[in-house]
Amino acid sequence: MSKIVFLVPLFPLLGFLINGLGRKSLQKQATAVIGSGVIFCSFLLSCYLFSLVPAGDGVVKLFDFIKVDGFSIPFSFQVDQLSVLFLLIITGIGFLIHLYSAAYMKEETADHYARYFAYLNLFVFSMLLLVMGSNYVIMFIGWEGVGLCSYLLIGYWFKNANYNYAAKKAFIMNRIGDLGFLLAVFLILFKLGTVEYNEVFAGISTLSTADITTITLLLFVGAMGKSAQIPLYTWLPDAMAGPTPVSALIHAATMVTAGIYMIARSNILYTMAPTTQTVVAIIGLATAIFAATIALKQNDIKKVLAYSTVSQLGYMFLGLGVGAYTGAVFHVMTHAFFKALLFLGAGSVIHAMHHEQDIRKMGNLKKYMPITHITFLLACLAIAGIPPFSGFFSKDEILAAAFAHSPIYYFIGVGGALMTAFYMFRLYTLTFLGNFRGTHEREHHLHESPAAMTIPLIVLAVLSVIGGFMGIPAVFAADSHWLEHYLAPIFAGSTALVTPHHLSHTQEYMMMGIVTAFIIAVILYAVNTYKKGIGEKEEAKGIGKLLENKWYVDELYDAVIVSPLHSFAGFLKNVIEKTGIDGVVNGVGKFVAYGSRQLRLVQSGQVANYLLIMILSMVIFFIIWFNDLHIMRFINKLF
Amino acid sequence: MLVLLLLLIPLITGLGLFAIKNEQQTKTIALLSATATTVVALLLVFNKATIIYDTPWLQSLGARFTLKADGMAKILCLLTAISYPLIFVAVYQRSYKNSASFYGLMLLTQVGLMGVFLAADALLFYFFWELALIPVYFLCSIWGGEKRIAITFKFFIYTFIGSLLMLIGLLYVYFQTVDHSFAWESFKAVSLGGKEQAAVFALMFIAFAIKMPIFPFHTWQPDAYEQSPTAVTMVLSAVMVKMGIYAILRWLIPIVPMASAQHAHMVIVLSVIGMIYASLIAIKQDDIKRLIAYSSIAHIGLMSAAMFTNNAAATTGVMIQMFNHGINVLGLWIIAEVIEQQLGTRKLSELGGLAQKAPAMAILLVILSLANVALPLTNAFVGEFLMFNGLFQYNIWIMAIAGTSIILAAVYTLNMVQKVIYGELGSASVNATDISGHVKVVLIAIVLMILAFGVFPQHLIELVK
Amino acid sequence: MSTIQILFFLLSVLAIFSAIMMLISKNPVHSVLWLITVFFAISGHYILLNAQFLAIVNLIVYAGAIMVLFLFVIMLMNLNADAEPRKHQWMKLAGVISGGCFLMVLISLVRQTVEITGKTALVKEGNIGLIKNLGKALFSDFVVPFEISSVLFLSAMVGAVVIGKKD
Amino acid sequence: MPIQYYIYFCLTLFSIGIVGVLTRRNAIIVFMCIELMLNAVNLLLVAFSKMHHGAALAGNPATTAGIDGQLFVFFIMVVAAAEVSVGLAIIVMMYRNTHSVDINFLNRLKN
Amino acid sequence: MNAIIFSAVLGVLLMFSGILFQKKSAITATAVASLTLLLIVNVAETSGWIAIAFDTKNLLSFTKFGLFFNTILFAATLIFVLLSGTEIEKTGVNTAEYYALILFVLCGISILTAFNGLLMLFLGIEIMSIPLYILTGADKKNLKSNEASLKYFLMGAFSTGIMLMGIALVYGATGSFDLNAGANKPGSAGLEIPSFLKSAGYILLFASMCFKVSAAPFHFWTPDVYDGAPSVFTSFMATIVKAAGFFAFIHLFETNAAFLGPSWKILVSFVIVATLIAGNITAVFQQSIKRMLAYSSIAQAGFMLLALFSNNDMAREGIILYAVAYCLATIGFFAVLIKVKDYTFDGFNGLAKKEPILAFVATIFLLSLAGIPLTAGFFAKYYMLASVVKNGGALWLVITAVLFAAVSVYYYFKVIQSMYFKDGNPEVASGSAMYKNGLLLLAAAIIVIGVLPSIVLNWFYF
Repeated sequence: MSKIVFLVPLFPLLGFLINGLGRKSLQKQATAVIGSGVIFCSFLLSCYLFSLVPAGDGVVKLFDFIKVDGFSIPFSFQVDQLSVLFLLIITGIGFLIHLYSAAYMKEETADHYARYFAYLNLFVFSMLLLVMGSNYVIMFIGWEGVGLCSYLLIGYWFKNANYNYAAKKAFIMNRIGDLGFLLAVFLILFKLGTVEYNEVFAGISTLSTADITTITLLLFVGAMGKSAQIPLYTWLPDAMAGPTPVSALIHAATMVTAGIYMIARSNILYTMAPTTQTVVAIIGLATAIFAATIALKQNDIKKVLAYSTVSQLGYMFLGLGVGAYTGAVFHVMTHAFFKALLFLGAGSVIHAMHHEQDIRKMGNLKKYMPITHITFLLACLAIAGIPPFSGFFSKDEILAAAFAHSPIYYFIGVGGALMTAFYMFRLYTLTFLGNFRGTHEREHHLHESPAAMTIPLIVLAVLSVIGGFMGIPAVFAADSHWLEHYLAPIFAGSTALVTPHHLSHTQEYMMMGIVTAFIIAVILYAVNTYKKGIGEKEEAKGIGKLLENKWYVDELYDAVIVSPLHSFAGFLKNVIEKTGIDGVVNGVGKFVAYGSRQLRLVQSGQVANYLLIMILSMVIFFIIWFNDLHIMRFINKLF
Repeated sequence: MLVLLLLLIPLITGLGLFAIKNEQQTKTIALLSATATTVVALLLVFNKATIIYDTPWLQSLGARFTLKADGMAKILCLLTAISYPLIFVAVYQRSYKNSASFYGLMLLTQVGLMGVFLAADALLFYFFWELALIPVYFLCSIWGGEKRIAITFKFFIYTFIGSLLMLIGLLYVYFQTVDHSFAWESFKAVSLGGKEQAAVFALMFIAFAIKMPIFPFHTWQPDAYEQSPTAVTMVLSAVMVKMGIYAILRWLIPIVPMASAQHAHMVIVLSVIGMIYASLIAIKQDDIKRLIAYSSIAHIGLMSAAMFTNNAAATTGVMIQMFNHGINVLGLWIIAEVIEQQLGTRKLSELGGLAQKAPAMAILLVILSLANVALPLTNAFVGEFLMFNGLFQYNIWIMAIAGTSIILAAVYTLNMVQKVIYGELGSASVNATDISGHVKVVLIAIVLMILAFGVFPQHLIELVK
Repeated sequence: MSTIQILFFLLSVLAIFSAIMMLISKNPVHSVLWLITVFFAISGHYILLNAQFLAIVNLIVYAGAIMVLFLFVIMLMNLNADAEPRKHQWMKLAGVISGGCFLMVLISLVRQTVEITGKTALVKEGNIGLIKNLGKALFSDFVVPFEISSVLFLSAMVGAVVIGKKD
Repeated sequence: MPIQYYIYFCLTLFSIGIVGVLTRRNAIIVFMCIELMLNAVNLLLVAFSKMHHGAALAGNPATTAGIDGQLFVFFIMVVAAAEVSVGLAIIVMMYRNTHSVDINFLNRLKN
Repeated sequence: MNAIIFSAVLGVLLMFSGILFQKKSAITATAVASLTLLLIVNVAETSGWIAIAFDTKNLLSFTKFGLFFNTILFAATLIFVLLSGTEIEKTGVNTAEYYALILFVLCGISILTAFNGLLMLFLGIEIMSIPLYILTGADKKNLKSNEASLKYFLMGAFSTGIMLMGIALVYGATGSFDLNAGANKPGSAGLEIPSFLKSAGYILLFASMCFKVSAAPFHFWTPDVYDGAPSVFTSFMATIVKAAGFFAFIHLFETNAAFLGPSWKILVSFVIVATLIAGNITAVFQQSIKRMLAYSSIAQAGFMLLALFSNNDMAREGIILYAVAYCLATIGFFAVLIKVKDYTFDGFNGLAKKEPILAFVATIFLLSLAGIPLTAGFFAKYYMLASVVKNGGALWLVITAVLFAAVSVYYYFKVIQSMYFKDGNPEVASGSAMYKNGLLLLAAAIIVIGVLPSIVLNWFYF
């Protein structure tokens, strides 16, 4: 196993290099084949690793990355259940999205096409480093690397200044989180002298609770940035500026779940820091609700999905916060399926609509795009949590755990789920049902997407439907939760620490039933309301306007942080630097020049004046000589 | 003998160049000399042992001509050696009037720089310290920008004051040595009292602080970088500012350890203020050269803070970061030079959209910028990681504040990237073409180094150990 | 009060009075004459101190040669009429005050000097001022400076010629 | 005579010379004042010479102690004479060119 | 003794050479020959080959230090004549007399490097000064030269008066003119109490010596005189004469500084700081390079005074080195300056283009004056600073000196800026090849000394 582990990230890296360096000479076809092929290779390898894992030895060291007095950080990979699971998600979904992109990006010129695939490959590489790294530093490398690729891909259409702005915003907000991550790494390094997972988790008992809490909180700050949690979530909706497959891969399926992976990986730390867990749960829950409310009033197809992603990520954090690590990972997986599907579906729609993303101008697309329609619907059902679609199982697991923790979590979570169902079906209805509300010319061009795009849709749809069966709750069949068993070694430390308290089966059935009923009601209501479409000019009022403008959070950040920072920087540049420090420096020079002009007047040319000064200075000499002791005392005092 | 070659090759060619009239010949000879020096430096680096060259010089003064190439000296010599051919190739197409003098002075500067890094004798060190400065004064004043004379003058006098104060400090220590010798070992063996250490520290630190520069002694730097011919700016910012850092590591902390520890807090706080301060100002810069200058101040601030944490790993970080920062900033200056040469402006507001016109440059700029923000797997990451780690162990809050600079670095660097290469074409970039072949070669070499030392930093770490 | 004392004070008062007169007389010729008076008074002092040689030399060299030279020059320039415009009053005042300060400081210094209290200058007696003794010393112990002063004279002579002659 | 008297007297003369140098404008008068200063010094030297001689005489009747003081006066006179010749030559040269000996007009060179 | 005798005799000889030779260049050649001879006999005495022995009755004592100093100053004079001989010829009609006067000055200098008592000090200074009054006024038609001469003379004579008063007071206190005479009498508490009279005398002597070396606040004559005097003689005065003055100053106070008590250090540091301020700060604003050099010579004096302050072995070595460095650089720079018609900074604009060699050597000289390493000036300043640091304490004085050294860089480099960085068409008389080669050699010498100062000092120690 150790021999081939490094091949997994190597393939995407090769793809990146070939596509990146050869972008001038490669044909589009070749680019696509290479780009997707390398990911497929990685996928196959991942599958192979998957089969090896239960027997494998875990950590594979490649070389010493940093080795200095005091600590050493190897460049090594850790292959265990958790990472292999993520490997599969990343390479699997990654491959599908690459395939999809091959068709979606057809309109680009060859070199930009190659650039796109290069970036995408680089992203997969970084993501693989993130999940495969055996210590926090390697994870951090991937962590920053995916941020970079996200930046590059959001700003892929670099001519558009807004896209660049969005890309920059994403990178900078991520960096804020990264700082937290870095601080946590330093604290771990400081306290334990190592950043290797195994050693850190083994040495955890030597740490005080305060330390663990600090470490976990700081790590969570990193997760906030990467996984778009309050307050660092605003970049993710803006990140929709990138090509849609990118949104599917990076901003739905993989990168944004890095925070969940990280916490799941460090589960033992979090379990030992209940305070942090509470914080994680509350922030997750708040994000889930908050983003869901915004999604209710969005009219951009991708923005809705983006807020939905933020909201779903919030659920995952809720799961982590209440100790349902498996549930969270489970939700990561199912969410990867259906959210990727939704994005790809949206991409298909956008492709057909010639880059029109406003859902108010769509409608009745099911007539023109049957495959997209069906798959999209399945995904909507999955995310809404209708049994037996995958989303039901994962969300239910989280909510159940939340209920066990505190019913308030549960009820708020359910409220979010209802909102999810509402805005998803609002989106679905406005897009696929009703009448077409765009121009005729556009209607004329509507078409189903090519096979390269629909095949991934279909595959993902299948996964979205059946993916949930990986984790059938105990209430349906005892010991049928395959995922829990599979991941048990990873979370063993945590499960040992907490006493699980299960709900009674009746209670669980009841909850499931009631919630499902509510969701179905909400769906019907949404479909009914929006069948007619909504007017473009319709002026929202009150809370609606607030939601439409995303609670004015961007404006708030701008007013509270960005603008003051800029004016402060301007103040530093123009006042402190120029007139302050440089003024002092130049002032010394000016003072000398001034002194020179004044002092040369003493040189009056008059002999009598000269002699007068000489005589007076001699008198002064005598006076000094008389009082030398006093003067010495004075000088000694001075120095 | 090998170390002596590092000085002799540039010295002889540098002096010889003044006699040559033909511009093409000048360039070729300069480039050959720089390459030869690089080869020697590489030989030196691959030689694991500490190499010493020692010959009597001023015996009555207790000064000897002692050169010592240990790890830290080697890495900086390597930086000096490598940066020269890169610079020469990068400005190969540019025609400087009186090019023989230009290249001659450049090579003489190299002698000074090498000498500073190699000298193991305080007086010799001081000599080279000044020797590195004088040619730069002429280079900037003759070939610089519009306001060159006044600006360079300010720079010169500022650093000159510093170096004279340093001389006093060195003298002071010299008279306390047991054997009245300027040798580094004798200096190190001196044990001064608390008050004396404080005095020596103050005297020498100011010199180094001005050179590096540390806030608030930095105001000469953006002006000087802006006004100097870019080839000189590259030397200044890639290599010369390292003199200050190197000097602190070699000549300040070991000699007055007590005072260094006592004042560490002040220095670190100053440095951190400087980091944030320079980063914030960089955000507001519209001139690409000034932006890089302020960014450099911020990076140097981190190094100076890390040096004083009294943490072995952080010191290692500083050493390799000196090298890496030199390489990175060199690349950025080359890009700035290309832009200014080609488009006649350095204003970010007039640029834009160069990714369409000059894709190769755009890619290289992005990579260099990433190195500038110390993204992992670029060379700068390792150094910054080690330095931040040291700072963290020194004081978590200071580190947290200093850490915001990595956010701010992202802000101004990406600002620059965005305004230069992305967006619609700017008023000045309409006529842009992509970078020419040899500049590309240079930049690719730099990028390869960035990546190589980013992925395998351990080689550098081994070197400085 | 002995004769010598009386003589001392007489001469001193004369010298100081003449000096002040030299200072304040407007006519340069008068100044020269007053200065000659001072020199005479000083020569008187020399005689009191039994420094006969110096007394004579002072008269010959100073009062005779040098002051005559001055007089010549003044007359040559026709400065006998008061050609001197008034100096700024404050400058005069400053001059007097600073001169006074200088005097005060030095006198206060001398007053505090312990080692000369009670010391007297030998008056009338002592024959070192006699030409015989001086000559002996001059040509034995002080022959080097004596010879060297010839260089001084030579250079002064050359200088005066170089400066004075018309090109 | 008590030596203090001589000292005071000479210092007074010296200071009068100084005051003259400071207050007069005529270069020749200024020069004369300098001569006055020199004379004051001369007298002081002779007085000191006699003082030291007197002190030494008590122990050794044949002593020539103090003779150096008088010889010094002799050399001062030599120098003064030389100075006068040069100085007057310079003043005359000046007068030839400017028809003035007023030192207040000596201000072409200043600042 | 060799030097004194030969300089006097050769001076007389040169005086007559004016009658013998019609061509001025022949006179210059004679002067060069005389100076060479002088140099040789002095070296001969130093090394003990031929020395005219003469019982000076302890009035003069010829130390190695003093003789070596003589050698330096004679050599500097030789270089000065070689470089600027043609300019001396141009100054007036009395070329032979000028050379004679220069040799008489050297005679005075030889006395000053050997004096053992106040009498010889006085004579030496007068022999040195009186010819200078003449040389200053050598340009008889030039009103500035006249004015400078008269000012110099009046103030010089005045300072002589002050010095004599000082000597008289010292004599009164000690009964002797010997430098080391009159040890202090122990007071009642067994401590030595300073003699007030002697102290007053030495303070006056100090003031008058300050005047001679143009230390503030007795420096006022310097700018005016240096500015007004013919440039070639300014060069001579500012270098060789001043160095000799310093030697005398240091020699005078070598043993007599102690009894002035703590006030001595205060006085000297007061004078040093005042000199540094007056010289450096005032120089900054000058428009004329010649006048700037006058102020800069004051500033350099401030640095040399550090030797007086520290008064140790290092200071003595340093003053030698300083004399060498300062003389060479200043003589060299004046040799260039004389060739340029316009003495203002603007008059130097573009010199590097027109006369690259002149500009280059001038740069070296200026760098040396500014004390930049690799030039002799650096080690000169280095020794001064080191001598003070060696004594311990007084770091503040060193720091002050250093800060003012930085100020000095400002005005020296302004000249370099004019020559190299500004465009213009300066009127400059092109010198002969010998002249240029001489300058190049001089510049080379400065750099060699800058790298290996031991060359100079080893001669001193043999």
